[in-house]
Amino acid sequence: MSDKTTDKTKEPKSSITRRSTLLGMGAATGAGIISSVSPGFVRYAQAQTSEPIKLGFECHRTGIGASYGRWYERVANAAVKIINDEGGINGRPVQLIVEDDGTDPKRGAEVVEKFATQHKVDAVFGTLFSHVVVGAAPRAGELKMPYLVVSEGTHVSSGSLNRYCFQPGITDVRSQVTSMAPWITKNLGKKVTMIFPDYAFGYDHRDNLPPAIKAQGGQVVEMIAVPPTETSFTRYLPRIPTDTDVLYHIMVGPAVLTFVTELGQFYGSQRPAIFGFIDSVEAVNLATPQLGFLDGTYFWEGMPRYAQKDQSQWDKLYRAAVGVDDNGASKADPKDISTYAHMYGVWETLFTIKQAMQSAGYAGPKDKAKFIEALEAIEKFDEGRDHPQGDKIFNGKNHQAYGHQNISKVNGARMDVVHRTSIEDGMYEVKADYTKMSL
Amino acid sequence: MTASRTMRVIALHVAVLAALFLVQFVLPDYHYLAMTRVMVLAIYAMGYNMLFGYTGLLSLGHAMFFAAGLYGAGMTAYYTDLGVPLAFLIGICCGALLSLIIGLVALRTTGVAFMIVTMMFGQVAYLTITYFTDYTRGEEGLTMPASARNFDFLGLHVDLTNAVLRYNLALALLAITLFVILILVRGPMGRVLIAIRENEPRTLMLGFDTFRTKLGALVVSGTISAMAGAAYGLLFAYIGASFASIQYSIEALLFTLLGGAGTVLGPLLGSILMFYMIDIASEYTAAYLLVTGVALVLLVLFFPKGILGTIRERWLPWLP
Amino acid sequence: MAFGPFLLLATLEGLLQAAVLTLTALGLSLVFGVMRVVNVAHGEFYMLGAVFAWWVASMFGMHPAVGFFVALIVSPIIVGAIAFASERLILKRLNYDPESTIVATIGMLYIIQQTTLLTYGPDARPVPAPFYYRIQLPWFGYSGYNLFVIVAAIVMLVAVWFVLSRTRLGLIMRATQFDRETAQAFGIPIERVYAFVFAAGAMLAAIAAVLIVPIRQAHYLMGLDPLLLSFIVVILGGLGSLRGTVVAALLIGLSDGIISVFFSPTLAKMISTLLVALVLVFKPEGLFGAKAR
Amino acid sequence: MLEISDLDVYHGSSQTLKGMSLTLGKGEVLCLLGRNGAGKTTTLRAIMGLARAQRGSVRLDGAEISTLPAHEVPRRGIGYVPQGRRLFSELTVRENLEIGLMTRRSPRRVLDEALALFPRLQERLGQVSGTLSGGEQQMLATARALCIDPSVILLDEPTEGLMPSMIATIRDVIVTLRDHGKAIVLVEQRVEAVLSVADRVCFVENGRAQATMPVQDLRDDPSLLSRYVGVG
Amino acid sequence: MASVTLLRTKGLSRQFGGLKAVNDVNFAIREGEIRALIGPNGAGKTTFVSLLSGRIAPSAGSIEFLGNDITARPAHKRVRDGIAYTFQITSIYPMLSVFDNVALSAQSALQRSPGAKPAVIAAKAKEALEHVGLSDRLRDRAGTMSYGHQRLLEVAMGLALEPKLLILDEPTQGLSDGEIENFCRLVKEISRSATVLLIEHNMPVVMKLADTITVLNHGEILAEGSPENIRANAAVQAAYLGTG
Repeated sequence: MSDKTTDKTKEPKSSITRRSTLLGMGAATGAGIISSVSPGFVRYAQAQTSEPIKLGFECHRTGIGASYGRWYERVANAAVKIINDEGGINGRPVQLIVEDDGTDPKRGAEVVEKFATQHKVDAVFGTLFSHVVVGAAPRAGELKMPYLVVSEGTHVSSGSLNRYCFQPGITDVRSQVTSMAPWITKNLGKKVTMIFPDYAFGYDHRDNLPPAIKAQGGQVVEMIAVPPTETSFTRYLPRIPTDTDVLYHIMVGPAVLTFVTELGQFYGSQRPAIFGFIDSVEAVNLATPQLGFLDGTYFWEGMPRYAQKDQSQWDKLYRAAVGVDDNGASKADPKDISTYAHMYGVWETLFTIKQAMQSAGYAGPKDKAKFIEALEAIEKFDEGRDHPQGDKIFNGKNHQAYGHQNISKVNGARMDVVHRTSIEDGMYEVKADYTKMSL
Repeated sequence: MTASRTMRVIALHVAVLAALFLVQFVLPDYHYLAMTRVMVLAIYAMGYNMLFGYTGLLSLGHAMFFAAGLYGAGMTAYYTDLGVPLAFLIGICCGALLSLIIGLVALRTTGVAFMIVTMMFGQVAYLTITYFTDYTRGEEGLTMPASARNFDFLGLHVDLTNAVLRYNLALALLAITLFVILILVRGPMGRVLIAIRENEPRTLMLGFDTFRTKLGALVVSGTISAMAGAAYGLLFAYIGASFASIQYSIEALLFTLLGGAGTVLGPLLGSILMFYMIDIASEYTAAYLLVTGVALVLLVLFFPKGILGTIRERWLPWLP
Repeated sequence: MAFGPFLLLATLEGLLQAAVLTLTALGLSLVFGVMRVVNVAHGEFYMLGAVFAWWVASMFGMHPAVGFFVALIVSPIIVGAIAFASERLILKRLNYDPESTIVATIGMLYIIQQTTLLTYGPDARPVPAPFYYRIQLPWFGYSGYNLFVIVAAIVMLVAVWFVLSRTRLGLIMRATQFDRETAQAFGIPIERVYAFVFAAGAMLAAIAAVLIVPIRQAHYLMGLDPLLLSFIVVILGGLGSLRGTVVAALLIGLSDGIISVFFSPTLAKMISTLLVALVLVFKPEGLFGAKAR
Repeated sequence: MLEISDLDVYHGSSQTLKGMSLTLGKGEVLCLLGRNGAGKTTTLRAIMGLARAQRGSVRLDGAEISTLPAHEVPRRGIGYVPQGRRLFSELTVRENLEIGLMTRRSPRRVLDEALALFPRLQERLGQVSGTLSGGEQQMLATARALCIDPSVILLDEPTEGLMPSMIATIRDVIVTLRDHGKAIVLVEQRVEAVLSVADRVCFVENGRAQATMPVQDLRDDPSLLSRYVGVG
Repeated sequence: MASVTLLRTKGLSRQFGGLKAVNDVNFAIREGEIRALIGPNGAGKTTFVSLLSGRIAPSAGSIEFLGNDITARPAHKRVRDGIAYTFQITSIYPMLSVFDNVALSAQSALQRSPGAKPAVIAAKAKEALEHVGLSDRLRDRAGTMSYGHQRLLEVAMGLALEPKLLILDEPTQGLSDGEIENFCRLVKEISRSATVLLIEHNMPVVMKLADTITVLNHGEILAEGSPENIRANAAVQAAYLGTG
């Protein structure tokens, strides 16, 4: 062993770029040395085996994304259970490793590093909040770690990330907005005021809604940006022009309920038509008394929270698997409302990983390139157990999936889908092409 | 006597640096990366220690200097073609300038007022970053473009995505910082800084311009912290507003307190220990910041001098 | 919206903000005034007040009003007890050294916040208002409960003023504030006074939180904002001055609502924080406080 | 009734009392003389428990009081008029007095008695004490100490910075208190004031009692003054 | 002795609120003398020397040092000019070694000639410590020494500044008789190289050391003269001893 060690001390001096060849040896002997000296480090030093496929789940367990994180984790566990019950991926069981990123971009980047270098996972998935995605994605690219986000953000589809980043489980905001704008202008009105969070996630709406509305002959008359840390919103409401036909709102974080409540108090029954992204009340019980005013307003939903009359068998199956009742609440606690409209993305992402790994014959990290190429080769997803939200088109160039969107109306304390867009409604010209980047 | 002391001090620090150099050949991947990060954070804490440990000024807004370097360097690399080395320099200059301005104002206060004033300035800096979201992308932050990851410098091709290079760059910066601080604190300036910490009115009446000395200490401290920030942004390719938050200022305080305020190596030791404490804690609980809180309270109650401070007091009086 | 109604709305919002802020800042100011301790964990006591309010309210399933009013009593008492214990265990041992106590209270901030995260969880949870009544004005609607909060805060304020200026307890606190040692020489057990004051300061924050939690929600990170705002108010008003605190809270509450409509709220916060820092540097006794003794 | 023996007090690393010993009889006026920094004020503070004794004892009527928490000492009946008066200057005259009354839950008559000694305070009960004149402040500080109905009173430089007429008033008060049977420890710089009221004088030097003698001895031989205080 | 005026004040006054702590003082001190400043408590002695050393700013009047107006000069520059001040209450660096305490002074003195070697500083510091008889305690932590030694250290710090004017504020306070003896010899020795302004309560010390005595009362100069004159002055007796 001492021979090897001297070897290694020489090599990096002459050529630091040769590190990669040293890595295996270095890690192995290094681990040996350390674990023999200090038992505390043993768990870091587990040698790579060919046993399970490890998937790193970057989870918003704490911070402002926590309520999403909790449900995303639940969905991920349910999906992994099914995959493992059915024999895993390529005959290997899937092991889920969860790390909390605190909904913080800095920590997010560190978590990706930890997955890549300590847990040595095969892929990372699950990030929702855009700023965390943007913080973590570059590290994923540099570490050559497949990074599959469930975020709706346009950062993947616009081509601003890198070849290792995918969003196969949920449609991006640009497509969502584009597909719904015609319905909004036709059914609710042409003068739109938007209220959105003043950071990444809101910008996707800010940048994409006005052109989409304009294309339908409508107009965005006022754009009200609210800082993400805001806890009270009444003071923003007077800025809504009185001639507004449609109020378009999108809010995230712990203050969502306050926002909706204050909106209700402000307007009472005399209000413009209101169209919101479900994010504004995601994980919030619609039966909360202050939300009565939402009755008759409309929401975008990725997947309808309340089981619909024409509920598909796949929705039924999926609900049962993640333990959610027909009202979108936890079966164990009817007050615990899920993030139903978004969290299916985690489910579909996991089954996409399975599909791509199987078609790539993935056997270990050395097959990462094949895995990426297999992902890029996917063209569509059929509705089914693996994709309960509906069928989707996948664009291998910008790594983005495009699916159907639901527009639901609040009726009493539930929501009913009144319109389901077609996939074509949400298509736009894709300029990004990650496949040109090297692997 | 003094000469042998000097030799001992130099030997110790060279040994520490040599150890850091050598561990890179045995560190597992994750810890290799983690240590790279920790070394940069240690530079930040060492800068903080100049002010807190040696001069006795407790700042609660030091993240603004780190952020000045981070954004000064990061935004330059992101928006201009000036190149990474120049961006790094600009980052450091931003920190120096900011610390000079803050110092001229904040040093008019002392004690608790200084702590609150620096905290408020730190908060202003944080809000400024989020206010200019169009340029900084606020909380979301910016990711360095490929052009800032690869560059040619003095005829050498530098690839910042290379982990080995990054580790050794961080180590080199750490070494430079270590020796700059060592020279400063063991020299005449260090003696005056400590004198200010121990008894400021007396130091003034010994004929030292304490305001200017404190200002000097703050600028050195801010500049070193800014250098850490600039290095962080360029090495890890991401800049974001959370680096300017109060919590980040407190981390510097925590690293320094743990390792030993007023010791050259204390912040390094504190950074390493704290990083791993939080890292290990985060595997067991989402509330890993609990470690931070408990550490702060225990330190201030039972070990106000920190690890190296206690060692110096009990066993090694020559420790700088 | 026309300027008049808009001003009315901004004023109402400003009063609500000022009401809650006054109570919270008063707690901070009291602790600083009597003990000379800058309590950085003050915002966490506020947060705890809200969390315990949720806890109490969710135990009393019947009418929301029952849960709310029980919470209004129980939550501050629990928070006060926690503050009392932490004063005995931590601050007293530090002998109230100003700098050490700041570091210690930063530690307490994390301990309280993270313990809440572990036990209560990361979600924001609503507490039902004791009553729901919407006042429809010609231009906009306003929550009757918000007005109740303003009134309740004024009642609390009067109560605090009464205790401080008209009771033996208040006399003891003021005597301790002015001259700790002479107070001791007249039989005032200052250690007990300190523990009591620290608990009372935390309780004021908790009461403010219970009042606001039906409007906002209980969340483990909700303490930072009130902490910073309270700092601003206490510094502007003059450290340890009751009257100054009220005036500054009104000023901040009202101006924040109005300014942030004309400018970006972030800019408003930036400017106000900067101004306050400068006040502390150039006029350390505060804008409304008396000259430091 | 008050017995101090062999008291050591440190201030930081320097020792301010080095084996201080004193006795005070019932109804006696003992005056401490000595230059600045000799340890007179520290002696009073040590009696009050405000300065902690590392060694030695303070007994009141035979009971050890140096180990009590500071706030318990006044409750045993020791009234303190600190140097510089140390009024609660933003509180009113009445409130200052009430704090005195609170200490031992003294009956109302104690307040009436104290005010009878200082009729001028009676007129100014509602005034903020910081706005009183120097003499009135001294009266208030004394009255406040009397409000705890003490058996022993410690007076630290009560005439410092006062005009002559006021000094006379204070002296009269001290005489009255003595006549009421209160034991008094008086720290004074003005020898003339001392000579007329004290029973005994004690020269304090370097943290200990250098010499104690009946006041008559000092009257008879003024040169003792220069010998012990080192003036002239 | 040369009668060059080292320091002179004209109409020097300082008010705190309504209190005139120092009122219209015209004062001069010659080079090489030992001057004592006495007066009852609250006479304004410490305020007066604080004005001289620049720790507080005057409300009116001017201060001249070696012919230059230094009224507006900050305290630390006056120290460099040669006005050294030792504190009434011992003010050393208790956590630092005895050597470091004095080395700081020496370093300050050498600021006038920048680029001084550490060795020069060390030599000067040791010399000053030798002067006061503490050279065997270099490595001791200053705070652990007896009070008397701390006062000596304080003087050594003053000496190492190589002052032209050394202001000693109640230097013998808290010293034992033996220590006072020793101290008097030290001051005599110092006066060969520097002018000494001494605030002192201990009259035997004053009488023994001072060339001239200035008596301050209610912020004003009450009398000035030789020890013999002052001893005989009735006004001084009245003010100081309260026997008037």
